Amino acid sequence: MDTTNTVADQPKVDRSQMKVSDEVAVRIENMNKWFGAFHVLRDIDLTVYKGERIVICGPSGSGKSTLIRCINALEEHQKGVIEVDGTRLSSDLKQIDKIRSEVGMCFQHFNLFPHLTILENCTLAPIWVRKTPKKEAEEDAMHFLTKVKIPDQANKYPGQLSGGQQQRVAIARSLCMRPKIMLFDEPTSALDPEMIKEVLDTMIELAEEGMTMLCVTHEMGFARQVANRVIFMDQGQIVEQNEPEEFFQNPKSDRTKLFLSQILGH
Amino acid sequence: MDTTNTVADQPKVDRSQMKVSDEVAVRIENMNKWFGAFHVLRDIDLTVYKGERIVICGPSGSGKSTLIRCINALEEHQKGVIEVDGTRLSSDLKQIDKIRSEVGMCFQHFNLFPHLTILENCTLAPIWVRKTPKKEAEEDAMHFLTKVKIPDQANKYPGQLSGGQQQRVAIARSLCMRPKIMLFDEPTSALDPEMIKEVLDTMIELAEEGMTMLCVTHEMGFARQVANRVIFMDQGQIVEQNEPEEFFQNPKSDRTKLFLSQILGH
Amino acid sequence: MSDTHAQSVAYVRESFVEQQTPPVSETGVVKWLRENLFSSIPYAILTLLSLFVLYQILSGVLPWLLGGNWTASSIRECRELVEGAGGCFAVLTERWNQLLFGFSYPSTEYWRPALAFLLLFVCVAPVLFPDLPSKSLILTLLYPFVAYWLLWGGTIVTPIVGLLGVAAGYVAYRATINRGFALSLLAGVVAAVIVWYLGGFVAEELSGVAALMPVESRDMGGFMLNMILGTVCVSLSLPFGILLALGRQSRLPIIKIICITFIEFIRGVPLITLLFVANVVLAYFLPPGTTFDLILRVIIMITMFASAYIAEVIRGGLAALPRGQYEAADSLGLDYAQAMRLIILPQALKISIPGIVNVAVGLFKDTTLVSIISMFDVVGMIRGPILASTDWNGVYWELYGFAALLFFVTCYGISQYSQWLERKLATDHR
Amino acid sequence: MASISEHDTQQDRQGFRPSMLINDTRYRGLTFQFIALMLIILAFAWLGANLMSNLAAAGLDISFGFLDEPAGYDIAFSMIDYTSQSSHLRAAIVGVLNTLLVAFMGCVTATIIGVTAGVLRLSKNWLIARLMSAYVEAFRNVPVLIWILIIGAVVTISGANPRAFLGEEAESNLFLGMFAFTNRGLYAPAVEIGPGALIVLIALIAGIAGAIAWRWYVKHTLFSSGKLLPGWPMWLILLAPPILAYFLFQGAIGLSMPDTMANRFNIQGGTLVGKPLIALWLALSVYTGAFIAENVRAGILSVSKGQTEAAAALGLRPRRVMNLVVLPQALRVIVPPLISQYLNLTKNSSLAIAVGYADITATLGGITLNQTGRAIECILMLMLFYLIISLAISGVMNVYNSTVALKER
Amino acid sequence: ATLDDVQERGTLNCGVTTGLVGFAAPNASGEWEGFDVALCRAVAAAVLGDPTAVEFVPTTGKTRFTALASGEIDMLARNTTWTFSRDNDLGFEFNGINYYDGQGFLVPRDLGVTSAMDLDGATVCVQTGTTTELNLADFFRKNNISYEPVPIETNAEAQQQYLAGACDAYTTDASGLAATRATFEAPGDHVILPEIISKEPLGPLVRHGDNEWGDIVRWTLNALIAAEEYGVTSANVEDMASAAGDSPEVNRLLGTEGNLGEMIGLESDWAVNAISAGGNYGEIFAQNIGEDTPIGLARGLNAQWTDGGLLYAPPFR
Ligand SMILES: Nc1ncnc2c1ncn2[C@@H]1O[C@H](COP(=O)(O)OP(=O)(O)OP(=O)(O)O)[C@@H](O)[C@H]1O
Ligand SMILES: Nc1ncnc2c1ncn2[C@@H]1O[C@H](COP(=O)(O)OP(=O)(O)OP(=O)(O)O)[C@@H](O)[C@H]1O
Ligand SMILES: [Mg+2]
Ligand SMILES: [Mg+2]
Repeated sequence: MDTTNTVADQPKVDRSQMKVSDEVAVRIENMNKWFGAFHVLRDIDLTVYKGERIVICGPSGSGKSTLIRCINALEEHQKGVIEVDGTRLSSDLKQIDKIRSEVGMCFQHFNLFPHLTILENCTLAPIWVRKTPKKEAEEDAMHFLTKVKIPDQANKYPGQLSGGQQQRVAIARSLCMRPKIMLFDEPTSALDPEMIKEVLDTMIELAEEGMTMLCVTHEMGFARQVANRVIFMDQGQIVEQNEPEEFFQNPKSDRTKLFLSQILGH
Repeated sequence: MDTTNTVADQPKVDRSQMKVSDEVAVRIENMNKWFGAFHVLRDIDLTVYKGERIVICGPSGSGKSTLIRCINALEEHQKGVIEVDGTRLSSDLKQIDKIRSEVGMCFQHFNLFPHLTILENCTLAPIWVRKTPKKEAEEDAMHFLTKVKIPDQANKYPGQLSGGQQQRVAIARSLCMRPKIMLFDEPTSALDPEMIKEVLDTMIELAEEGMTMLCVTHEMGFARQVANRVIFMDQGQIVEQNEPEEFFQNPKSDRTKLFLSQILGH
Repeated sequence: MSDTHAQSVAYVRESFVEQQTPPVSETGVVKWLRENLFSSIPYAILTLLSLFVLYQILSGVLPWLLGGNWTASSIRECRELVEGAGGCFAVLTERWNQLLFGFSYPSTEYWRPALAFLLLFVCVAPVLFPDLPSKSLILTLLYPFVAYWLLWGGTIVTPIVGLLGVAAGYVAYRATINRGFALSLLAGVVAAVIVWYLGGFVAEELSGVAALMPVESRDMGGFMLNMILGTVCVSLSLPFGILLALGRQSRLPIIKIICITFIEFIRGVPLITLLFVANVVLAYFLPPGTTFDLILRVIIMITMFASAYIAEVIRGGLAALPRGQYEAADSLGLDYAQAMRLIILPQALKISIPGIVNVAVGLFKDTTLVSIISMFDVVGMIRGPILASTDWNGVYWELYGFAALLFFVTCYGISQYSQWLERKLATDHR
Repeated sequence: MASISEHDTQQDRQGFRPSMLINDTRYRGLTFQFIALMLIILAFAWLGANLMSNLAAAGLDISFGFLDEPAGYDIAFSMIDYTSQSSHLRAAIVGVLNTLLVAFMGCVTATIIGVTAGVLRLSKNWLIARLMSAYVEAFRNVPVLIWILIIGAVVTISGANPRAFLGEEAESNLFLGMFAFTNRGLYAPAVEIGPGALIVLIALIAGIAGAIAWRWYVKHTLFSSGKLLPGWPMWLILLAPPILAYFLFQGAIGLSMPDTMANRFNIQGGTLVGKPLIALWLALSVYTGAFIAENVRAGILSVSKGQTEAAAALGLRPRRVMNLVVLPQALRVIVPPLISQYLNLTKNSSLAIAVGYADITATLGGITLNQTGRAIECILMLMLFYLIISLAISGVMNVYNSTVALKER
Repeated sequence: ATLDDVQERGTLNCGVTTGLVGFAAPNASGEWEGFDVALCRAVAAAVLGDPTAVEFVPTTGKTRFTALASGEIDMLARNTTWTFSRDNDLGFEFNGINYYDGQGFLVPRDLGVTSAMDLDGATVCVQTGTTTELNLADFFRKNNISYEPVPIETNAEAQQQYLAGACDAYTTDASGLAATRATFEAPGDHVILPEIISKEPLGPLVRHGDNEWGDIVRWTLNALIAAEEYGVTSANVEDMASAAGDSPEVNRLLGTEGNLGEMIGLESDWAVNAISAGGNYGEIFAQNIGEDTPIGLARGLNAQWTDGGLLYAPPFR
């Protein structure tokens, strides 16, 4: 479904503010992954620079989720190199821990912890992983909750919030760990149309602040407005990548064209 | 989200093909229904002519589902008259049977029988209710499955199909009973955006063939394109009804305006 | 547009219909009877049939119940008094204490188990009713120590030392938690053991302080024994059950195999064979000279038994958690122990409470099996000393009826609670 | 989280450091497993060593030689030849068979009782539903041992003394001249096979086959020509051949009636279904039936209302909805817990001795253990037996589960 | 050694039955009493000087041997028949016989049965886990008559079955039959058949391999028997022990002469304590199961050899 309208109604985002540096944030080289005998990711090469906002799209089952889950070591890759902020992903637990504390992740289904309040959700990892004193962690959490515009919900439980609010809490929760990179896996696709906007707004704001972002999404309006690169994946491979304008107006590959017609067309 | 675009991109549906006859298909007169002490449907008057495509909308809890379930005798009404194709609904089992075999119904959650294959789902009622020989019933079923574009899935089980496919099977299953009237209760609201279209297409096709349809839906694109009447319900009453163009452009009642602004506005 | 019916279109409601009361068609008793008892001929026949059965049962039981004798001192005297019609409930009054406390619990001390029993309700409430303030969980934590002191007697220093040990362990654990879970767990255990060890001497020194008359384990009996076995074994089996469940879910094949073997083995054999083991063969497997109490051995076996079942319940709870919870925990950088402790187990346990309660009820009922290995729980008391005595030899119904009633009241209460909880969890799963 | 990988090619070029035993996901698991294995081995070694030293101290050994020795005791009810001179092993086998018998009979009746009660509990008849709830709650909330004892006592007092049937001027007569329900069990005629028995048997089988064929034919005609034939001829086809055959070949199957004259204590001849068996069977059936009733109820309730509505909207009548839509789905939910109830019933049958039934726990784990003092051996064998049974039953359950599992994407 | 363990512990762990009136059963106030119990108390008195320093451990037929073998109990005084295999194969040591019993049958009087030979075809209730079952099988096999056994776990349930008519006869040791019949509403309606179908020498037993301890139990029992023979009773034992009397045998027994106590590692007044705990054998018998009790057993075989019975204590010298 086309959401260009949605974002078009907004004041234009100031792209010039979003700077991309020369430092590498994520480097993926010749990465391959199998599920059993099924080859999900094939020879992925991708370099993400600090401050980049990358949108990944592609048909269902093309391996988008798997790719970003590999970056976070939620899935193990079997071949090739993944380097996050200079740390090479290996089976060493310390390194995995290091990478995870630098990479924030938001899921399609929010995955908030339903037995903890919003505030506890946000302070949990800082307290237990970063060993931040509770007080500090709570102040921090309130800061980010204010940023995603729900400071007043801090003492509620996730189940008492709407989907959009939950997703924003999930973003705030990740931010509390002060990640250098944020990964989003279809953050809006489980949301009712009314709520998509509030989440996208939050993400746009984040982008404006210069956060490095990798985002799997089909919100093409968001891609046009925020992304500095759009990556199209199919059958486990990166088929095409380009700046959004180019990508949408002049898709090179046939598969991309087909996909864009499906997703924008109906 | 606004779905006008969605349908606008399509080749226009040929409305002239869809004829409405003068014969009455459903007549509801002064119908009232209570759940315990709760007055769900209040003084409903509605006449549906053969070939009409009626879309019912309204806020949640306004009694839309209850209304169309009453037509199918899935709920009992306590006051007033419901007549389907000349048969008056009473507690007589024979009449209920007669009405049910003339009225097809599609539910929000498809309600396919998970222990039967697609084909068996479609042939079950023809064999056991209509006493159609199995062979014939299967040919028939394949005909309708082809019509909803999934003949190749006939021997799979519902659990193996996507939501959109399942809803199309549900439509085919109803069609196998050769109903004169089809009722739809939010047929697309449990579906992912990509799948909504395939179901709507099927319904449009059905409308083009002259099927009398009552459809509870919030797909306003579908309403504009296909319906010849839109009914707005609130608090158990029919508040407004009109042709779609008029209904959307000049809603009369305040409640309708409010509702439309909510549903189209964001 | 040509395809619409002008007359039916463009309708706007001006006046709104208010809520009306439903038609007063057929309400009252007659309607109820017709709908619920005589809705069809087969149902009518069934109704009459069950009325007849009900009458038969009541006409047999009521005179027996109402015409019973509560005061006689022996079966002969009772039989003379009731003249064949009523029951000899006198056995209950006369052996009341034995049925509840066994025959060797000192009779002057009956108030102790009674008090412990009452306290049980107070102290379990914070666990059972999620709405109570979580501070009240402290009561629950204190309860084992208080109950131990009340039931077994001896100086109060012993349970206090036990409590101090736990507290010390906890403090040590909290203090070192930043060094990793395994290490801090070890620190906690070491601290607790040190306190217990030192406290042992203190307790010996102060054995007279606030001392209650000490009672041996083997003097526990009657319904009290069922209660003790039930509560002790269920509480002990919870931590083991959790470990087993986690082990069974583990990706490490050897640990998984060990846990599966244990669980399936225990679940595959009847409890009675495990009790035989406790009673008959366990002694062979312990170092020569260790003679520990039968009750302790039985507690070990029943705990093993219950842990296997509880592990299965908790495994269900773990499986019911969406994978996303594990992943979210991982992606926040929590390690395995943290993820389990902070995220997974709190939720899984909450889901599992109804299942755990069911296991607990089943286990509590199964504690009657100890009567077969010559322990005098309430059934053992009946089958042994009471029925064997010259006075009450031959009073079956009254005694078994009483035992059945005791269990029914307890278990029905618990299972109603668990259903209530299930409904509550179903509605407010936040 | 990552685990040991097979495809790994380049992740680990640097050498092995001991800290990797804990920090590296590839070795960490191995380390833990090794520790666990060691602990288990140590524990078993410790237990084994204790056992050895204890046995040595008591001058005992572990040997199964006693199984060959004559058991020396009689067993009232045995399905194979058994005398007090048979070996302990044979006594154990008698016990095994008795356990299996009562478990099998119990499962059958418990299912019947449970399904009936479970369905009735959902019925619209208020009284019936309440009665069934009362039954279920009463049995579920009282220990099975107490029920076995109570029902054993009920059976004992509700039957007449067989002496009442004995002699020339007996106080009571056999029911139909064949049956007597006494406090020692049910006396019934025994079947004696005569010359034409085979034919009757064949007729019986033919009847059953015919009935099945009729059902198939009904379905077939419906499917092929859309005509629905009535169901009652099935019973005719089922019953007519064996009854006809029985009367045509007089004496093919004889009944040996219980004899009330032979003896001053008991009715002789015929078959006796002993009181212990009846009591245990009854107790286990009603007890387990209560649990099954709950499973059945839950199973039926688990089929969503949407399914019934969809079926009704297609015009199916309530009975068809039940048979074609609800039951097939409910069964998937009902059967797994049903099978574990069967398992429970089998395990609960180990309380047989409470009513004097000679099951495996009573023979091998009871009398044999007592007489020989071979506690370790006996209890080991006993556990092994139950373990095999339960593994077999859960094997069946797994097969069932995988065959009926709904196909998912 | 067991003796040291017992002395250190301060109590004697004595295995008894779970409840057989007259032999060992807790009374209404929860104290154990009975014929076997008295023996335990005597041993406790002899060893510890205190007849109440006994922990009674109820055992079933199944558990009694393990309890003893594993050291849970120090001695078993639970009408256990002394047999060859128990003595040798199971590794126990029987320390004498405190009751000469034999298995009998109890039948309702109105059945008109006068001899066990008449029981052809009868249903017989039998308590499982004892030698009774074996004897029963042997008896019917030997006489080539048939019967239906009904195995029953506890005496109380056997009694219930028997009274309800579920079996025609109840068989157990004759002493047990008498004890059981005594609790009936109408004991006169039941007869114990004259046949005694087995020898049932019942006695206390201990583990193999600790002969000192075995000797203590053995000689405590002998002391009780000898005391009756010599006329030492609980009433006069204090007197007689205060100074040496004219009977050297009694003097040695009561420790006023010689050092028998020392020889088995006890105080010299061990026998005095044992006897004053519950009296001599005759007193214990009379008090618990004798003819004046509800059990009403005659001395029969259990009379002193001087009275034509089998009790014959070896000399104390
Ligand atoms: N744990 C798993 N085990 C086996 N196969 C898996 C697993 N997870 C995903 N797959 C398969 O890997 C492929 C890629 O999955 P992935 O979830 O990355 O796709 P996607 O591009 O995110 O699709 P979607 O848009 O539907 O989320 C799919 O074919 C999927 O079936
Ligand atoms: N079986 C029932 N018993 C009692 N109340 C019911 C029942 N079914 C529906 N209701 C109530 O009747 C009202 C109308 O319900 P209905 O399902 O017809 O609304 P709806 O317009 O279809 O809403 P939605 O858009 O949410 O489907 C609601 O308030 C609902 O709570
Ligand atoms: Mg995905
Ligand atoms: Mg609805």
